[in-house]
Amino acid sequence: MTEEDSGRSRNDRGKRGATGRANAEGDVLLEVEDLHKYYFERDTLTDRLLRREARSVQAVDGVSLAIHRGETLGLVGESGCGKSTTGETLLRLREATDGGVYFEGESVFDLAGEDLMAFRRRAGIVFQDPYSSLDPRMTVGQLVAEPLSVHGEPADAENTKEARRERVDELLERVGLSHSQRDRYPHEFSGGQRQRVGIARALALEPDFLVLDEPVSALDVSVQAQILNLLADLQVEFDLTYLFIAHDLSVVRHLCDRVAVMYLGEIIERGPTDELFEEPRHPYTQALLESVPRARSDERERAIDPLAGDVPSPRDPPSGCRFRTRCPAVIPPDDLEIAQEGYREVMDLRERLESGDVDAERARELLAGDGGGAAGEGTTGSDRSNGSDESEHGDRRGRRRASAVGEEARLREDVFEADLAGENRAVVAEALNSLADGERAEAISILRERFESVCERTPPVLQDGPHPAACHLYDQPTERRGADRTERSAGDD
Amino acid sequence: MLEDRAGSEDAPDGSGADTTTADPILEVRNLSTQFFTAEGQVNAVESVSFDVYDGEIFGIVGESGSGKSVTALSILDLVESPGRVTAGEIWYRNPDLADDMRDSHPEAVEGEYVDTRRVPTGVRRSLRGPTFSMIFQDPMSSFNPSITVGEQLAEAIEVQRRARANPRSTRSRTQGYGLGRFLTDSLLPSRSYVSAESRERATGLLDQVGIPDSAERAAEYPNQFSGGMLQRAMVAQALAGEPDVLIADEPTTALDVTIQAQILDLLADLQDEEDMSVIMITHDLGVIARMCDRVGVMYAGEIAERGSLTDVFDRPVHPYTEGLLESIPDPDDPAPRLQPIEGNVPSLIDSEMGNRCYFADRCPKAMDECVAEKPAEVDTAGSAEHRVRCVLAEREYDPTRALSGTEEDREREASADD
Amino acid sequence: MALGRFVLKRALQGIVVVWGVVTVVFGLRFITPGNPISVIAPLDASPETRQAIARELGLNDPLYVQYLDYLLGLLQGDMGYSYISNTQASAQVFARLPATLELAVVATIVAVVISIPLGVLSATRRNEPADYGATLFSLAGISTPNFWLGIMLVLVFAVQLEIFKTSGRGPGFVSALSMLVTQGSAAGLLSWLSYITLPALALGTYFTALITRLTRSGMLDELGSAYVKAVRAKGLPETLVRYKHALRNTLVPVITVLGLQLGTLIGGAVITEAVFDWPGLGTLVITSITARDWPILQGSLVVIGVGFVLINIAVDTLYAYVNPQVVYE
Amino acid sequence: MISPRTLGNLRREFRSSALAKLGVLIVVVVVGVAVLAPMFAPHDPTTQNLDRSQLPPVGFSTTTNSTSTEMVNGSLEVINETNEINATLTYPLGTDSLGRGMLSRVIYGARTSLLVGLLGTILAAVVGVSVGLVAGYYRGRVDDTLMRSADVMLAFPSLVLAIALVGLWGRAAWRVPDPLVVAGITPEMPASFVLPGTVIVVVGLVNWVWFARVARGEALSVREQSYVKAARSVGASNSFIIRRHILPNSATPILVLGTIQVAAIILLESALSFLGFSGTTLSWGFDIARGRDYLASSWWISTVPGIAIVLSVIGINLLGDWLRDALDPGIGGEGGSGGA
Repeated sequence: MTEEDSGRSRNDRGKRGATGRANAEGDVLLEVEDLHKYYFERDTLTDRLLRREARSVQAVDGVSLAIHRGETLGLVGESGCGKSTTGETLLRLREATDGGVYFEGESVFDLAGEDLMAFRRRAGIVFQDPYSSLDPRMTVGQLVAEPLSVHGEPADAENTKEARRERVDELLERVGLSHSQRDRYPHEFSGGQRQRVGIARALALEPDFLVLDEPVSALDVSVQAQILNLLADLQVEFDLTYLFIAHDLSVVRHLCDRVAVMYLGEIIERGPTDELFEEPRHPYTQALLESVPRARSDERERAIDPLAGDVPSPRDPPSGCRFRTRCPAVIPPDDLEIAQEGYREVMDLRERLESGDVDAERARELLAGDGGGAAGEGTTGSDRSNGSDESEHGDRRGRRRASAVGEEARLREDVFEADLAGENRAVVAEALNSLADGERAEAISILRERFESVCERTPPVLQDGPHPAACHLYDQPTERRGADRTERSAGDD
Repeated sequence: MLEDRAGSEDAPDGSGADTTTADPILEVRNLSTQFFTAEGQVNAVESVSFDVYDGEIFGIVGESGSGKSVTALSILDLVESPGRVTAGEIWYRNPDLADDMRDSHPEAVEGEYVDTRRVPTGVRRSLRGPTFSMIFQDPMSSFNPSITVGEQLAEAIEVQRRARANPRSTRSRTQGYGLGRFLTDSLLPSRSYVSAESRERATGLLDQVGIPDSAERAAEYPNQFSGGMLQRAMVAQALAGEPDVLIADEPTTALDVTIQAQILDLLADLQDEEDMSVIMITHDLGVIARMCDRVGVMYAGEIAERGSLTDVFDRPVHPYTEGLLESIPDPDDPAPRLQPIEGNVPSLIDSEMGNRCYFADRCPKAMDECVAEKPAEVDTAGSAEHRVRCVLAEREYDPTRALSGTEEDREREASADD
Repeated sequence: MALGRFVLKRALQGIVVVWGVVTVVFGLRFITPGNPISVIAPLDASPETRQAIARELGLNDPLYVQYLDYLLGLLQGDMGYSYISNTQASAQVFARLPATLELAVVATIVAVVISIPLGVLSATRRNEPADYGATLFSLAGISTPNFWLGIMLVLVFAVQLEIFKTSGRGPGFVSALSMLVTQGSAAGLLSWLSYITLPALALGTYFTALITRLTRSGMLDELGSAYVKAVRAKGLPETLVRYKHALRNTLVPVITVLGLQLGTLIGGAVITEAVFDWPGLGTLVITSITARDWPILQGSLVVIGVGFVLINIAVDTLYAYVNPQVVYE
Repeated sequence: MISPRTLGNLRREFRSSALAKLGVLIVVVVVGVAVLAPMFAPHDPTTQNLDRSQLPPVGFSTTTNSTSTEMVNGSLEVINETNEINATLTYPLGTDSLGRGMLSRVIYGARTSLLVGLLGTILAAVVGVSVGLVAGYYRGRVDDTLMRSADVMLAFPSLVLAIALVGLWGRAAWRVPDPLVVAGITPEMPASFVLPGTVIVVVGLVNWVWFARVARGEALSVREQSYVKAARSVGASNSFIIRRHILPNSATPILVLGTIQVAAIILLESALSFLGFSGTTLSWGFDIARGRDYLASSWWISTVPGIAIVLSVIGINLLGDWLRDALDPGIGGEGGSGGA
């Protein structure tokens, strides 16, 4: 993978004046605007010679956030959703592909020289892995002193070395270590203690803002609680603003003021913590919350309906709503009579068909032998009773069946778990029949014509307001759909 | 049922006072596993005993270094150098095997039970698959990256098929597979250890664990699978020998929470369908609560507390169990502050362990007697199975007897044990 | 499909490397003191004669013209004419190639056949006498200069025991084989063996030792990996664990290193040829350097470089065929 | 830069491994002998003494057939004389065809081998590590270019390239005064020592690729470590990061490779001097080549220096194995590129 920054538009960046959005709300410390981070694969010389298109991985795709002074904003999502990339990109540890980040109104991506160093001083990061985040060849004292030596601090002291050591000792004591441990190496510490060292290092330059990138994920629960308490104490003591990145919802609820939920590179819901946890709006957030097993003896009585399937690849994210391939509440067309379970299964089948997992051979397996015409008549019959605009629709379909297939195809009984009958079933059978005949494109379009959901046509956007969810179940603006997907921080709270 | 058998030689003949109607399928007694490292002898598992009943899910919960995974590996005899199972018995109920072994190895047989530690190595290994099988934490590293998933599953089926065809001989499972076979197999795909029948069954198993288009997926390599799908495949592989006891070692730790829910569902369903016993090993109390009937809490190589789910979760006696439960943030309840257990997990180096309660250094309720002698495992006021290795089971915490100089001790401990 | 792409990609990379090789070979003459004219011209040649030679060789042309001429010539199989014998350089080089190939191939086969089983044995019998023996052998093998080993072999088997031939190539494998087929006589083959045994041993020992070491450490790594634990947990017998699972993955690094070490094999062949007067490319390279016979030297180097690239592509392809997973890296 | 844990690992592995001890012992002896060559060598290794030529090593005896043609009674007659020659303690390892003591030559040869091995390795390491770290750290086009040129280098067998370069560039050598002789400790020994300059440069140049590959691989993995990101997050510059984090954390495998490379370069040097492409005659390979002509009569002339090579290289390889096992840098045996 190579990082790519040529596609970036820098035109509208620059210092934001009092009229800028960021300052409309006085206490916004850091604002992320429409951040994109793509990775490009297959970009070597030989790939170009072979004329292979560079393939992009859309790690972060249009994320907007505003982080207010003194708050903790949680950024949750499962692995690969782009939450850590967001954290690192907004600190300019990775080159963004597009979008902007504004720290107190100043465009971070345009900083250079002294200004950049000043930003580095004020914004820091704590990493997840307490093993790889500390250089094994440096003592704890050297590690904590590193930011000081990079910035030549403390500059005004008579004896820099001495002053630096005092500062290191002070930091170590503050995070709960002893200054006598200064000359030890990281491997002599336990995971929790290492994480304390990482925190001390992040505090060395007295920052205002810290990205906490899964700081407790690698720790045992008993130690995790120690670190969470420490972070909470430090926030109060040093007046810190946190961006807390996590996959563990329990921890997020415990520490954060507001939460943003990410899925496949996008923020799909955002809101105040309690509200989001008590009334999650996006089906993904709901499923995520539901999936966390509770450590209570009555946990087994709690009904869970786990999300099916896997997160799709960010190389080729689904059209429209990215969650639609797993969504238990995917929206059928207005004119289609179908139960949710059946619709979900049809959509899954379509997905597999379009990705090629279901091929002609597989389609033949799914079709029951030689069905004969009786079944066809049966289904068309029942179709009459529930089809809403069957007159034209059904007839056209009937004609096509007669001409292209000749013989009525029937689905095997166990293709669908849910009850799927009538015209819906017949259309699926027809599509599979086309596929069995080698007409892939035909099969895809037959299904799309009948079952295409708004969720696959149009990407939902986050509405304004304190608790928006990017989902077609909630009022989506009809005008600015897809045009301007940046959030308005003014209406944020 | 669970008397303290430490020091007692009584055989697991099922005559003990039972609270359950059935005999356990597995009785682990005083199991100890040690690692002989350059730093010294590490007591990873120290005298652990527990029973697993037919059709139940027994949970073992503990933090890293508590010895829970080593316990699992010890049961399957998969501990590798520098580690070794140094003591203990693993009684497995199997009348047929008991009959087979009774003459040749009378010391390893007791009624319907066989001590798998005392049977010959070949017999013990032949139990892997049909008796015990295991699901590992990280599916990506637990599959051979250069062999298709279907082939690896089919192998697991094939080895059991051959064993059934010729149960007396361990040789038949191999059928002279060697370097020559490897070369011909690599170059000529048609000649293979695995039969077409086993391949077909492998596809069926993939179907059973909910992998769509299983025939196509069977021909793919592990790196073409997602983590969740691969963990499903591993579950399928573990089912290949239709085991009596499935050991799931952190089966969902490497997975995302929505995928974890799928896998836990799958495991629960399969356990129900196949009527297996499951030993569920995890650090996640939520997973335990979701899955298990009974649970043992491990700390520093010992089972600190055990009992039914309600015993342990609602009436914990051991301060470690209490602390663990209080350290977890609850997604349904924004508690303002967590109550962590102070300090760090102790090292398990033999020379530093001493005859005392291993938790005393971190224990908020440690008293003088805690460091005087190692507390025995005793009954509690809870259900009959609720047992705990703590002095507090028999007396109230008495602040006047609090461990003297605890604060300084802890500080010293904290800087010394790293 | 994927395999074809993979091969195509490797071939394209190979072409880039070959171009680099040719460029370096061409450039070599310009970073070397001395003038080719003095090699060709008699010591007492007149300035006019020297001029004529320079013109004939194109030495007065600008550098890029010489470079393009050389490239174009190579593409047509023209490596120029030997400064010494004034015969076609390509003819000389290709006449020597089969001998070197024969030596290298025999040594490789011997090395692979011995070393992989030995490495596996060593790893699976860890800390047993067999392991110690194999370890000591491989340690000595990678530490012994092959020319010296060759001399020692000559000393023992030719000077003292008088079993094998110590100099020259004899009939060569192809003619020995055709003799066996057409005349039904094994004499040719025996004669071939008497010539090739010692050079092949001298050249192959280092590789035998090297692959033994790699196989041993690779096997130990694989046997300690997580998937092997899982394979054991499902009840697979140990032979399958070893050969079907561990060895297959052990061969990944072994093959990678072998590809990289191919240069050492060719280098070793050069010096082995010198010891046994084997009429191959190696002796040709050495004589052409001493004589400053540029076309021969350049031609030999180009052939060696191209051979290295080709064999590497072949090895990769074979490997991708046996283990298709690498195609999807 | 060497943490206590590293030292602990080295000590532990050393204690538990007999081979490691053997390796260290051999290397210490070889280095000691090489450094103090004038003190250990019983004779000047360059002084010829035809009266004492082809003496066998202690414990062996040999017969020589001296064939001479003499005019006897007006006709040419071939006279065959068979002489038994016995070893003498003055020349414990025998003498060569010119009557020079093999022991002294082997001792001085160790100097050449070690110096070429060390200096060549250092040169190769400096070039290779710089290239590799830059390529691995910056990646992208820089990496592509550098690594493609490394591939080109690999396509030339190092021995062939080395022969070509030494053969074409000439065999320049430096005369370095021997400090022990200058100080008057061993005045009877040669006053200066010949350092084969071209050879050192060439073996360094043909072997840098191995260092580049390893250093690049390390840089690629180290640059992804969080501590590098942490350094970047406080504003550390690229050169700071390469110096403070990438280089120290790549050091272990480079050190192990360096050890193996010393062995490989010693083998390469011996091959070069065997073929006559060297700047000095005090070299093991050179003596082996000389001994070939006397193989039938004086086997030891080739044998003795060969054993010296094998022993020293075994010692260095054992040292490398010890470092690798103790430090576990995760590289296989790909670093060896012994030309011989």
